[in-house]
Amino acid sequence: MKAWDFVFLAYGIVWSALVFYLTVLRRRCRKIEAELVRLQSPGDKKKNEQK
Amino acid sequence: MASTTKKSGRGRSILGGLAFFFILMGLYFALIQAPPDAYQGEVQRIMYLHIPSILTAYLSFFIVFIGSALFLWKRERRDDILAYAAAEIGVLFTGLTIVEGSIWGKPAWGVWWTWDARLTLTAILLLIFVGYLMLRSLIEDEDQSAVCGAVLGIIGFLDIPLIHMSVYWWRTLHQPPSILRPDKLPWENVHPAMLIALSINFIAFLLVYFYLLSSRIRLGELQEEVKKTRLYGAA
Amino acid sequence: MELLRQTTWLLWKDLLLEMRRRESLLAMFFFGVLLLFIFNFAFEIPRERAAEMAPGLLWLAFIFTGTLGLAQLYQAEKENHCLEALLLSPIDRGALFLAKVFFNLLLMLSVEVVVFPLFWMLFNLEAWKLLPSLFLVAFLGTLGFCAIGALFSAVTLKARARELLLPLVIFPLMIPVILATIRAMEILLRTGAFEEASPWLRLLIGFDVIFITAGFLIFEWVIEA
Amino acid sequence: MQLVVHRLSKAYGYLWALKELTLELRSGECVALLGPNGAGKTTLLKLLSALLSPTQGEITVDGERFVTSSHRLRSLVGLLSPHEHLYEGLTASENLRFFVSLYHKKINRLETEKSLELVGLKDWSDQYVGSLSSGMKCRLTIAKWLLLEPRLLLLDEPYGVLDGAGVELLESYLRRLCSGGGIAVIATHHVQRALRLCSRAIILDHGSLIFDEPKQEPWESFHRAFENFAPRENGWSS
Repeated sequence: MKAWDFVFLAYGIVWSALVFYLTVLRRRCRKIEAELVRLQSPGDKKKNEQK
Repeated sequence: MASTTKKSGRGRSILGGLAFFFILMGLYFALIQAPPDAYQGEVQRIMYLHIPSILTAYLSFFIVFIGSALFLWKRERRDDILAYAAAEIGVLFTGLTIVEGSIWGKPAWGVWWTWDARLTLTAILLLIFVGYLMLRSLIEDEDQSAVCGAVLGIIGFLDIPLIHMSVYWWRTLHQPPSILRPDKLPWENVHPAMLIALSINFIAFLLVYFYLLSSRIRLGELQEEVKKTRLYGAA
Repeated sequence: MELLRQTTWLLWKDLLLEMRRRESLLAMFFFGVLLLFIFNFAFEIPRERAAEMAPGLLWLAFIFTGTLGLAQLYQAEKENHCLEALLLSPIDRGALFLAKVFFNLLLMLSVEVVVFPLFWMLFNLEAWKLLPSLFLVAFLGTLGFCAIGALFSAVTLKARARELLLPLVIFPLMIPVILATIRAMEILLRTGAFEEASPWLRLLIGFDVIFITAGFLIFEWVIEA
Repeated sequence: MQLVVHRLSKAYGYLWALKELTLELRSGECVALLGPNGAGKTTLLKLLSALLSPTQGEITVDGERFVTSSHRLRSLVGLLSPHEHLYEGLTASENLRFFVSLYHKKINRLETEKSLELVGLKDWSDQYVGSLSSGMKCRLTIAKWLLLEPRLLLLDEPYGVLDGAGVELLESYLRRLCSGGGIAVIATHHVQRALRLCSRAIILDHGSLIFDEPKQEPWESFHRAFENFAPRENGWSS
């Protein structure tokens, strides 16, 4: 393992981890937003009674 | 609520763009522009990653402390969401810091892990705030989990100086301070070009940190919103 | 001094219950002795290095024994929802915290008073005259342990997997106590002088003071019916 | 003594236990708190005794806000709950001495013996509470409140475990408390017995107040309100 391999390894891990976390965050946000829209939609009275 | 999310949504994308720009600049300066270290050679470039991530980790635990203290004082959900978001991202950055530290340690000292004071301190912080996330997830009742999280956030932060002292005294007892020379901050005798790279990367890390933090807070607010509509919507 | 009166009454109740039921004390004592034997088998301590390894082993045994005590700390309050009864009464919540800290402290000290000489015999060390000063250091360490332990035993009262979560949360916070106590004991054993160990002792005293006051102030919000 | 409850609501997670409750209690009132299971009776009692802090709204006693940390007000409030709030490992008299000491009251041994005698637990005073029956534990709690003399006494289903003499004892104590200017709130399912004792009835359903009137003889409005919960012929009217 030459010096540059370590450098790329470190940078690779850090930035891929951050990007991965960002995508997970984005996906969770979209899921919650969809649920929020579904809850606030006009039919929410009926939907809540069923739940 | 809708109007603020649109405005902060746009604010967030500007922050994201800026962060991305600074990341590219930082990478360019760190990997290409900055000269290799006379003593360690190319591997020293990990420092541009290591120092900023340690500082952002400490910053996030300070934000957890502020969020926890505010929550205990005024009991507003907003502060609790801030504390939880900062803790989650803090754990992420601390974990990455330890990974970088050991990757840097292998070529520099030949071992994956040294009981160096700074690394040990970061590992302890990681343990404390993994405990924070575990505690928060294992208490069902939401208000109770928020209060308990706030208590651990405050006590954990108060403990940091004591841990810092005890680890450094323990360190100097066993082995002369290592190359990182914890007492002397690493950027004193550093080549100016390196200094620029370091500061650019530091700004990049800060921007990335606040971008992640704001989107995690938005997620927390959305969850709060869902809870409110389900509560009041069903009323 | 109302606070002192309330704390003493709460402590009286805890001690009386403990004398009657003897749940925690015996269990903690035998667990401490058991750990000593296990450490002995695990580490193969040569006679001449026993003095140097003694503090580490002893203190590890006390930490685990103390965690056992902490898990039991609010057991009496769980029966018949007595915690609600205490919250109903006009006592200062901090008094309950102090009572629990001193209760667990007394339990751990009584275990230490017996296990220390026992350890000296088992490993036939000769520094008998050092025992009192070692015991003082152990007292300061135990006080710090109980301050954090009593607070987080209450914090995790309502959590699932409580016995698992409690050590996970308090051990990282305990690191200054563990380091300081073991180093101070080691220096005492080596040099027999207090001055040498004074930085560690100051750290211990600082730790105790900070976390007893912080726990006292913050306990108000931790205990909810 | 006057207790005002203003728009009180409490939510557990996603469910409303109490919604927008507004009512007023004045000294001398003995209130029957009725309603089906899960109507929020116990939650209301816990909020009135400041064991729980409300999600919204507030409670004021004589103008002073009653929160979990107001110690002075707390010494005026008593809660008799099915959980008995007694230490199993202590004896009856030790329990009394312990709780009395927490309420800043200087009470000597003679008075504790007298109160135990009043509730008929004279010869059990050195017995462990663990070995007492739940009826006796309830009597011991009554002895405790005899000594502590609360101004506001909240009772959560007291009739459950008490025998005939015990009920007589409890009701005479409540009459004395109310005539002495105190307030009593009894949450119960024994409707007939509560109505005989109380001067006012409150009915809760799904966390909201649906009936609150002082007692008057031809209480048609009460029977109409109570009708949809419990048709007359089943055990409600025991």
